Amino acid sequence: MQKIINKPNEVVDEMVEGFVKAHAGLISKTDNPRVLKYKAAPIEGKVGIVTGGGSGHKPAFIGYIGKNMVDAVAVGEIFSSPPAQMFYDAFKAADSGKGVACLYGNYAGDNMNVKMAIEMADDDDIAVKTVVANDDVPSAPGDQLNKRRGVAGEILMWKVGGAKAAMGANLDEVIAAAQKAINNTRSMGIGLSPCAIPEVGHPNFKIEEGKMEVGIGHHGEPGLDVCALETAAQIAQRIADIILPDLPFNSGDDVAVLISGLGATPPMELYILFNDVEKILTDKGINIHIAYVGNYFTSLEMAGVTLTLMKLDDELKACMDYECDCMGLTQFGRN
Amino acid sequence: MQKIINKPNEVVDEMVEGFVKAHAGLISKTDNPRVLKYKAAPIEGKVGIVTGGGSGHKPAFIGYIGKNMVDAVAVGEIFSSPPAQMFYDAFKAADSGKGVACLYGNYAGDNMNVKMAIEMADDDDIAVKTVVANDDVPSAPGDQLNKRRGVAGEILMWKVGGAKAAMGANLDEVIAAAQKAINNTRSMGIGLSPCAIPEVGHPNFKIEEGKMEVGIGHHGEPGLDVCALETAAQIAQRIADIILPDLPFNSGDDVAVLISGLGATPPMELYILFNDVEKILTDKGINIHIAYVGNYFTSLEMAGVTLTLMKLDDELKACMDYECDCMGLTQFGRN
Amino acid sequence: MSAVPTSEGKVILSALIKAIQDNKQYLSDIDGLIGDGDHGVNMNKGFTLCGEELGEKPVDLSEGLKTLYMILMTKIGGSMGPLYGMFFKAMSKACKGKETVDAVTFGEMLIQAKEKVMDISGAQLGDKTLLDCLIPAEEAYQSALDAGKSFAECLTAMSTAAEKGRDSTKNLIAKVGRSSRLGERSRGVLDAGATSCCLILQTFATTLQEQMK
Amino acid sequence: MSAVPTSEGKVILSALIKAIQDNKQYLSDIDGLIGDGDHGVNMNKGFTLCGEELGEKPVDLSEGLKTLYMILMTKIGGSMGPLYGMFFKAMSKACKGKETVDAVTFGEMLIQAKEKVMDISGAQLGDKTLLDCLIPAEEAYQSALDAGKSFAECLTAMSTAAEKGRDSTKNLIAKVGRSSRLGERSRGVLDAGATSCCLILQTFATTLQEQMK
Ligand SMILES: Nc1ncnc2c1ncn2[C@@H]1O[C@H](COP(=O)(O)OP(=O)(O)O)[C@@H](O)[C@H]1O
Ligand SMILES: Nc1ncnc2c1ncn2[C@@H]1O[C@H](COP(=O)(O)OP(=O)(O)O)[C@@H](O)[C@H]1O
Ligand SMILES: [Mg+2]
Ligand SMILES: [Mg+2]
Ligand SMILES: [Mg+2]
Ligand SMILES: [Mg+2]
Repeated sequence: MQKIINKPNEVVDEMVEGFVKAHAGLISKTDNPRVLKYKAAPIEGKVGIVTGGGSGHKPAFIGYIGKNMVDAVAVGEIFSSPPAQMFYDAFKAADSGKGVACLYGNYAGDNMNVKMAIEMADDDDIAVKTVVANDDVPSAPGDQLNKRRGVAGEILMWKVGGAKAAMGANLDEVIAAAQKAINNTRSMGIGLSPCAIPEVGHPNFKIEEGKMEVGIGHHGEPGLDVCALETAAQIAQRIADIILPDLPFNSGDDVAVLISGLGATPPMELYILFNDVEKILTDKGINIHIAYVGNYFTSLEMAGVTLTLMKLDDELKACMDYECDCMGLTQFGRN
Repeated sequence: MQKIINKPNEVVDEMVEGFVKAHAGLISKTDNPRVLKYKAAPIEGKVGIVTGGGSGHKPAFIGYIGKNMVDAVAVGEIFSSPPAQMFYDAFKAADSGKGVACLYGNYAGDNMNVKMAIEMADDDDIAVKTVVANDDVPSAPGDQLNKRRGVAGEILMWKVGGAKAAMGANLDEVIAAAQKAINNTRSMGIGLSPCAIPEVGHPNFKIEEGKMEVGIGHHGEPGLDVCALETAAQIAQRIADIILPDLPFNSGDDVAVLISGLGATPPMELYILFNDVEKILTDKGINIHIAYVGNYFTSLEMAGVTLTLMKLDDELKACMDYECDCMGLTQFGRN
Repeated sequence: MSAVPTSEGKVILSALIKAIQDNKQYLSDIDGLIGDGDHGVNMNKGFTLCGEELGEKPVDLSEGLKTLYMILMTKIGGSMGPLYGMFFKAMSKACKGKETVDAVTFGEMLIQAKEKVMDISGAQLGDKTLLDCLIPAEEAYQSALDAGKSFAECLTAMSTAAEKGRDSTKNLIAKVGRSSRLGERSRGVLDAGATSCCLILQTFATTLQEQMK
Repeated sequence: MSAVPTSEGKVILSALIKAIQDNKQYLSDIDGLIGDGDHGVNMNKGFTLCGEELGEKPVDLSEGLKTLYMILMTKIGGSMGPLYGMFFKAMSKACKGKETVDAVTFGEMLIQAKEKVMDISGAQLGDKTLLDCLIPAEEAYQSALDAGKSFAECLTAMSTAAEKGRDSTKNLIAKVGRSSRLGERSRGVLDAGATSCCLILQTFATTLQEQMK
């Protein structure tokens, strides 16, 4: 395990410490050492945006704390959901009285902890509503959408929810927009090499040289298939064949494209893949409104990639084009 | 070699193609397929900023093309300097008549090709002046500064040069600021695992499990030492002990800190290292004015890190705080 | 004596904490075969924190269980925090205000625990989780109680069923959690959560039985 | 005959191109031992592009060398583009406007090439680069010329020295380029650039000598 760390059981604490110091102008600590918030949060009159989850996905989750994005994040151990208390404390850190939209991914632990946190918040009169991201197509068939995991599509959900809240929408409107965002989002990942949780010390699954795991999850959850490593063009086609019909995405649609590396795959390869994805979309008459290519939602040092598409209407476009400022995604407003 | 590519000898062309498509609002092609420019370049009345170098360092170099940063880039093959003609074409793409600051790194190939390109430009009355980054401390002793390689410090040089040009400075002023930036910058890298050039197909050097290469270059150039892998705190101390006395950085100094992963090292580890670096600097009374932690200058999928410090005066601070917008580094103005 | 005073809560909590601490390595080893090898570490962290919080002084059973579930719910993330958090929260509530724990009260504690855990877990019997231990154990206890057995006999019935339930996981394919990655290959190994659940239920049984003597 | 008409440039360029193409694999293999194994690929790319550009028609020597250096400088990056670009640019300039290449002209071509390459390279004799072939080869040619030898004899002297220079790199430690990474371990293997340089100089020698017959 070739890692730059100190004590394996303190990686999350030290990362959080370093993160807060590096982004002191943007991020504040809270009374709970595992809850970070946007410096300006809670923002008077604005619905609070909260998320949380296991660590090891940088920039997710704390990298999306910032202006017009997420207000507070509950930070779990590596690949392990944060306790209910942390979600609850994140709600408190984000709530200005207008309520909190908790936008998180569909994992058993997170579902349980958020559920409990909402019960805790109920006693405090904090209105919390949730949207649960389930964009990962290969994780369950189309008739069991509620079993699908959330992956990189969560970022687009935060972007939309964060922008909507910043525009002054109320809690129900923010929830509706974020739900619409994820309902229109489909993702799929390919794994090329595994990753090791520092405390465990070695990868707890394997991908052989010359193979790839099709439909892998963000913690190495098994995919649809393990097959021979393909070219970028073949991978693009394979993913497109699965996610395009699933929504479906049709000729004339405007989309946001997000290609996220899983950690160790260099951006060069992501752009090569994007080049092939763009050709497929253009061929089908699907128009790319905005594109993100980079390491946006990773799995420690796993090699591989997630492709995410979101179909846009005018509301979603306005949200995607909205200015935001956070470590993981800073953009000037577009129009 | 677990890579998402098509033909190994076309990776650079396909990456460039994908990059231009993904950032169509920011980046334009030029007549030379290996020269990309900021969409708005050449900007009337502004000194042009040009750089270039081998590929495989994403976001460097093309990721720093953008507003108030680099105007045009010459794109070489993987780890191989672009031909003179490309630098020359980049000069033409960036020059608005106010001259061009060519800010690049100290490598034999780049030196030779830039030198030849300047001769070519001379016939065209394009005034080109250069600053050659040499921030990599371990690559040569302090009495042979001109032999030191340029590494991640190049980004700070572009940031300063780009901001200065955007503020309206003339060519000599831009060159002076960029030169001051690099004169006040020191870097050092640690390698934990090698990388493979796609056309070669296998890594052409090795770092054994449990070892690290101290002072490694951005193409795997040999360092000072190969030793047992240390903790983040020890690595921070080891680098600090070498780069702090070299400038030297002293108590009371304001600095910019840049920690860049080399590709496969997850941001979590970069923040852990930053946490340790911050402690050392704070102990010494050195004040961090601005910090960048992420994959800013990589070496394909190498694991490892570069630590860069730049000592700031008021002019450099103003440049670092200046707004900029490019794929590798988007920031709102700070004050 | 067929009831245990709730004022003796400390005895039970100390026994639970010790049982987890003693089996930390064993639970992690089981998890290591088809999971990520940290189940003992996760459980030990929560139970040991609880031990530190409780200190040396006596504690009411309901209060002691509350300390445990509060720590699980506030400090232990993942699935164990909420699952065992709910388990002990339900138990704590079901014996709150009682002078003693008798056969009916403990039956109430068990059924509440089972229901709350099922409610939050979402897993089904047969998915190779702690439910494969908890559900049959609770049912065996209720059957014995309905059949007019003594408190001690009910506990023994629960213990036997818990063990059988735990062992039944060996031949199951994991449907939830990390081990589900392995599909068919997850067969042949005990489930870590079912093992810790059996340990906890058996510790309740023996400790209550001893205090009844 | 002790001079070669420059109008016959095509013969020399074709020979150079063929020499590189024939040795593509060999040059890459040498580079593979202590470098990244692409020297043959890099050289072949430039020389083959030049062959395509020149096509079938005859060409003046200076013009032909210009085509070659323009391609090296515009299409071939890294170090080879500028180093051999400068080499052939200097050669092209030194025979520009001449009717024939005689011993003195070729001496001038060689010395200009050496100086331009040294100027841009920054490497020193003994650094295990193409300079370790080029410098002694040029010096041997000049000595032979100063000693009043014939053009053909001067070329033979150059050839012999080029080969000796190339072979001398075997025992050197690389000081520049990728192989310098290996330090002491770079010893024992020929330098790829010195090998291609020797090939180029010997191809000049034999082709000129043949045309003189
Ligand atoms: N949704 C669930 N419902 C019930 N039990 C579960 C669920 N998810 C996981 N488990 C239990 O969790 C155990 C593993 O716990 P542990 O190793 O502590 O957590 P993790 O899998 O996060 O490392 C499994 O053996 C299984 O019994
Ligand atoms: N600065 C330099 N001066 C002279 N020759 C050099 C220099 N740098 C490299 N070389 C030559 O380049 C050769 C390798 O060329 P090549 O393999 O084509 O390039 P690369 O090293 O970029 O892969 C070496 O054998 C050496 O002779
Ligand atoms: Mg775990
Ligand atoms: Mg586990
Ligand atoms: Mg090369
Ligand atoms: Mg080479």
